[in-house]
Amino acid sequence: MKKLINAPADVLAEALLGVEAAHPDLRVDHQNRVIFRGDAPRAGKVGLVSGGGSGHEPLHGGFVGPGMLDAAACGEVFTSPVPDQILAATRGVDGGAGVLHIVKNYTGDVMNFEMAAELADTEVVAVVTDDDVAVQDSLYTVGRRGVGVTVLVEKIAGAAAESGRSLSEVADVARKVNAQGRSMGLALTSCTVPAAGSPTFDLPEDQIEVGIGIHGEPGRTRVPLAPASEMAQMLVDPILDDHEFTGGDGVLAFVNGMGGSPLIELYLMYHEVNRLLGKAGITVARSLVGSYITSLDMAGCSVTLLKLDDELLRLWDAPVRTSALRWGA
Amino acid sequence: MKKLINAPADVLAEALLGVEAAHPDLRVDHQNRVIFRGDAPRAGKVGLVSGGGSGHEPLHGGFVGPGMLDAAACGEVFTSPVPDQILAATRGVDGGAGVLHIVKNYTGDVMNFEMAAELADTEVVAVVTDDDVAVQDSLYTVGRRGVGVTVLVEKIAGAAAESGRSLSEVADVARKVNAQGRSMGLALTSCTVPAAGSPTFDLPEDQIEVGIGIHGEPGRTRVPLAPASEMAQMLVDPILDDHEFTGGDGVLAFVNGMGGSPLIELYLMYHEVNRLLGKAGITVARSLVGSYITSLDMAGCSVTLLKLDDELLRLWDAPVRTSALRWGA
Amino acid sequence: MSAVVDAGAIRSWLGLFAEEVGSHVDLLTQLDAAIGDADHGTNLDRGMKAVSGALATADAEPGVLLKTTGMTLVSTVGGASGPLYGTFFLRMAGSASDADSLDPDAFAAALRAGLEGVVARGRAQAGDKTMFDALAPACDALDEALASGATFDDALRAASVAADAGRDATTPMLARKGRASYLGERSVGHQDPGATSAALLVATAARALSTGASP
Amino acid sequence: MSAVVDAGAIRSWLGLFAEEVGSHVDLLTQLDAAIGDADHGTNLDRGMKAVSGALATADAEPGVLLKTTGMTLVSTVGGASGPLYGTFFLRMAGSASDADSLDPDAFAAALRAGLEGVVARGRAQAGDKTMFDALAPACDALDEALASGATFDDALRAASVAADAGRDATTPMLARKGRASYLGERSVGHQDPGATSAALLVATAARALSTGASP
Ligand SMILES: Nc1ncnc2c1ncn2[C@@H]1O[C@H](COP(=O)(O)OP(=O)(O)O)[C@@H](O)[C@H]1O
Ligand SMILES: Nc1ncnc2c1ncn2[C@@H]1O[C@H](COP(=O)(O)OP(=O)(O)O)[C@@H](O)[C@H]1O
Ligand SMILES: [Mg+2]
Ligand SMILES: [Mg+2]
Ligand SMILES: [Mg+2]
Ligand SMILES: [Mg+2]
Repeated sequence: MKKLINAPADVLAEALLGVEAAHPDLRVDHQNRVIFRGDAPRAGKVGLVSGGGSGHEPLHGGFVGPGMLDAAACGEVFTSPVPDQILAATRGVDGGAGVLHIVKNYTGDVMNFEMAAELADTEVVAVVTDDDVAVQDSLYTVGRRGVGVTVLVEKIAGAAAESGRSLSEVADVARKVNAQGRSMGLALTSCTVPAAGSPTFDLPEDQIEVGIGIHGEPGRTRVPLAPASEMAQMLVDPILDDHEFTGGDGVLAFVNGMGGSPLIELYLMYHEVNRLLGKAGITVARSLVGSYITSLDMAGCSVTLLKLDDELLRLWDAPVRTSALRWGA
Repeated sequence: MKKLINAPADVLAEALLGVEAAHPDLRVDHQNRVIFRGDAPRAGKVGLVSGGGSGHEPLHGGFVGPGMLDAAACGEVFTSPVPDQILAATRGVDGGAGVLHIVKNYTGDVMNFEMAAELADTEVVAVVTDDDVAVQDSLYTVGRRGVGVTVLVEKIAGAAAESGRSLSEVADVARKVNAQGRSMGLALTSCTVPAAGSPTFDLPEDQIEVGIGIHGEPGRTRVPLAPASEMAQMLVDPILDDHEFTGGDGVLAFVNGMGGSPLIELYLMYHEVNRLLGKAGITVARSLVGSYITSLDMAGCSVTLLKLDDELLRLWDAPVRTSALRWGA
Repeated sequence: MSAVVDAGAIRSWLGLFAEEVGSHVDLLTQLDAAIGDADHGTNLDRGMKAVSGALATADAEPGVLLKTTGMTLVSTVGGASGPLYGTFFLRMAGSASDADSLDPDAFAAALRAGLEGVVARGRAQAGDKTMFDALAPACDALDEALASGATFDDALRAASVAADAGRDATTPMLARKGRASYLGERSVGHQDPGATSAALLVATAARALSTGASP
Repeated sequence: MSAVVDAGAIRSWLGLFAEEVGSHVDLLTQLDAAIGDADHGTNLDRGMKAVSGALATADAEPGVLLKTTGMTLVSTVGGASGPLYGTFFLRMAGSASDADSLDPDAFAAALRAGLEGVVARGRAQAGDKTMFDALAPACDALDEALASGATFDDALRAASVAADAGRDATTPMLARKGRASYLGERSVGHQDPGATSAALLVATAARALSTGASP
């Protein structure tokens, strides 16, 4: 394992020291491993808390700031935070208007956020993201994973909260984004969890994993490596099969890198995705290209589509000022 | 070789289609492979052109926009652009106030930019960046490579040009940034040039290359893999040995990822670097952490320090609106 | 010697479990790498090390030790197994209440309460390929053995055998809960990491709580 | 048959060079991977393929063909070798002027002019571990052989032998120009990619331009 780290057990704590040093406008609670907006809590504003295992950076800590999250609870690598952390985050952002929990749909995340919400002394509403079409959704399963759409929920709900909407209104917007968004990812390589020390799975030079999540878990199927045009199709087709994206105010198309794929490849993939959407009669109104929700050093990418309407467009365009997403401010 | 690409020869052309599709405020000249600000040329404003081989994204195309570059000429992967491209970029940004070429110090880049300047029908001044302390500078060599400081030169000279300064003033600021900046990098892995198909060098699991550039070239020395704290020292020490960074208005500390290293590791490295600077009595006034000047999928990082003064601070903080660096706009 | 589970017994059980988790970190993590996210061993080890630390200072009856264990796991493990094992011990603590010691039936009832806590939290059913599939057969075997008049030692051994069998039975299962469920058919053929740690929990109970009396 | 280099000879030289570069892409790129950035083969191959295309339509005297070659290389290769090889051919073109054909001395003079262009552009000196170290000995050998009355064929062969020797001599050199210079001591022990392609250029000249007359 080759990483820019000291002891594997210290990765998170030391990275948080770096976050604190690099971003004077953030406040880091090292005890609880929570990244706060420097001015949290904001009186009268709905507080936005997200969190999850680490290793997905910039998610979530890179999205803390005006117009997006008020706090991010950082679990160990790929391990959801414990209730204490989430509770500390919740208390720290409580400005009297209630707190929204944005939770990715994983058993661990859901349970730990639930326990924290039970312990919180403020009104908490949780919105669970579950946009990954690689996972079959049924009564008997835990449902879909929350992946790329989480970034969009955090941005859009963040804008809604910043504009003074109530907790139930912000939660409604967050749920709408999740309902209108779908994602699908693939991996060219596995990733190496620092504490594990070797790649989570082995992938031969000529194979890729399709339908992966963001925890280095193997995907749904293993197929031969293919040209980008075909890989784009493997991602776009199941999304379009699952949800209607034509009409309305177009879509936001988000090509996300898994951490180890260079930007030039992501732009190339964006071109392929954009081409496929054009063919399918879908209008791309907004785009996002980059590594925003990652799996450590995994090479690969995911595609997220979000169907836009006037409200979502306005909230997406609203100013945001975080270390990883910033405009208009 | 596992990449999100089609034919290796088409990587750049297809990525540029993606850049164009993703960024409506940019204009892409596909014939010449130049990325322009959508509103170039700006009458009366000094035009800023940079460029170089591709594979360093977001450098340079990700830095085109208000407050930074007016155009970026994109060569093949790791191959400097040809004079035709640089000339097209120069003509396209010529608003009557002359054009600044920001050139990284590589034989190929310098020669191609020189040839383009000879052919240009406008006043061109070239500033060559050469901040890499890994390379010995002497009368008999080609001098140091231009690496991380290039990002800072583009931002700061971009702000100077945006504020209406003259060509010679903008060039002076660019030279000052280069003179006050130093960099050093290391690689945990090599990178794979698409057309070559296999890693440029082999690096055993327990070795790193210290003193690398940004073209996947081997470094000055190969040493055993070490903890982040020691790797930070390998980068910071030679920089501090080379230049005085104490006093004044502090420094800008820039920890840059080489493309394949996850953000969590870069923040961890930033913590280590920040700690070493503190020990050395150096005040960090500004910071930048992320993958901004990369070597395709190489894992590793570089450190750049820039000694600040009041003017550089103001220009660094000035609004910038590019796909990769954005604030205040 | 009469079969009671007192504070000392609980301590040695949890100490032994912490040890076993510590010496199986890699196994648990490798199993999780195959169908999950390669952290179950590290997660549980971090938690049980914290439990050992917390119990070192706690001088109290079984219920308090179990509650401390549950709260410490909830606060240090994270992921799915943190709330699940945490709730398991918190419910055991509730069942044990403030008794100075538990007789075999009381211990079996506490274990059953823990299992019900796991179900309440995670809603797993038999055959979902989770820790439930090791814990539930263990509870059943313990109850049955005690009901049929077996000694506590024998009953614990039966529980441990059942937990191991339940753990082994997870291999051919298709996961329907937890992270492994995302793999669908590809989860078949791999032993569940949580069932593996749960079998260790029952095995260490059998070792730590047995009275040592010959059958 | 008298030894003159006409348009047809220039065409077959450049055609042969394009072919040889094409069949040595991997070698050139691998050499560049060792002490550079793994693109010299791809760069030059892209350029010479473009030259072949450009010359297919250009119907003209040697000077024009050489100028087209130089401009095409400048416009398609990039990197260090683009301007260098480009300048080489542009200067050759200048020396050839509008002659219909070049006699051996005129050809040698054109080659020398090309070499001087490389130096003007890149300021390399002997021993810097660059293409200069193959081209300069070739020019010297050609001049000497012609001066001592050798046939053009023999003189070209001598030039090629000298270029090969010059190329081989780059291996122990410590690079002082180009990308390899960044490696310092570590550049020692590797053959220079540019000297390797330059030796191909001279070798193909020997093959394409020789009159075929027995010595
Ligand atoms: N809903 C559930 N009910 C019972 N056990 C579960 C449930 N979900 C997951 N598990 C257990 O948790 C184990 C994984 O724990 P761990 O790896 O620590 O957490 P995570 O899956 O969050 O990484 C699984 O092997 C399984 O036995
Ligand atoms: N200043 C120079 N003068 C002569 N030849 C040079 C000079 N710099 C580099 N070269 C030649 O160029 C070759 C590298 O070419 P290439 O790989 O195509 O360009 P780059 O180094 O820009 O990637 C070197 O092997 C060397 O022979
Ligand atoms: Mg986990
Ligand atoms: Mg090159
Ligand atoms: Mg796990
Ligand atoms: Mg090269």
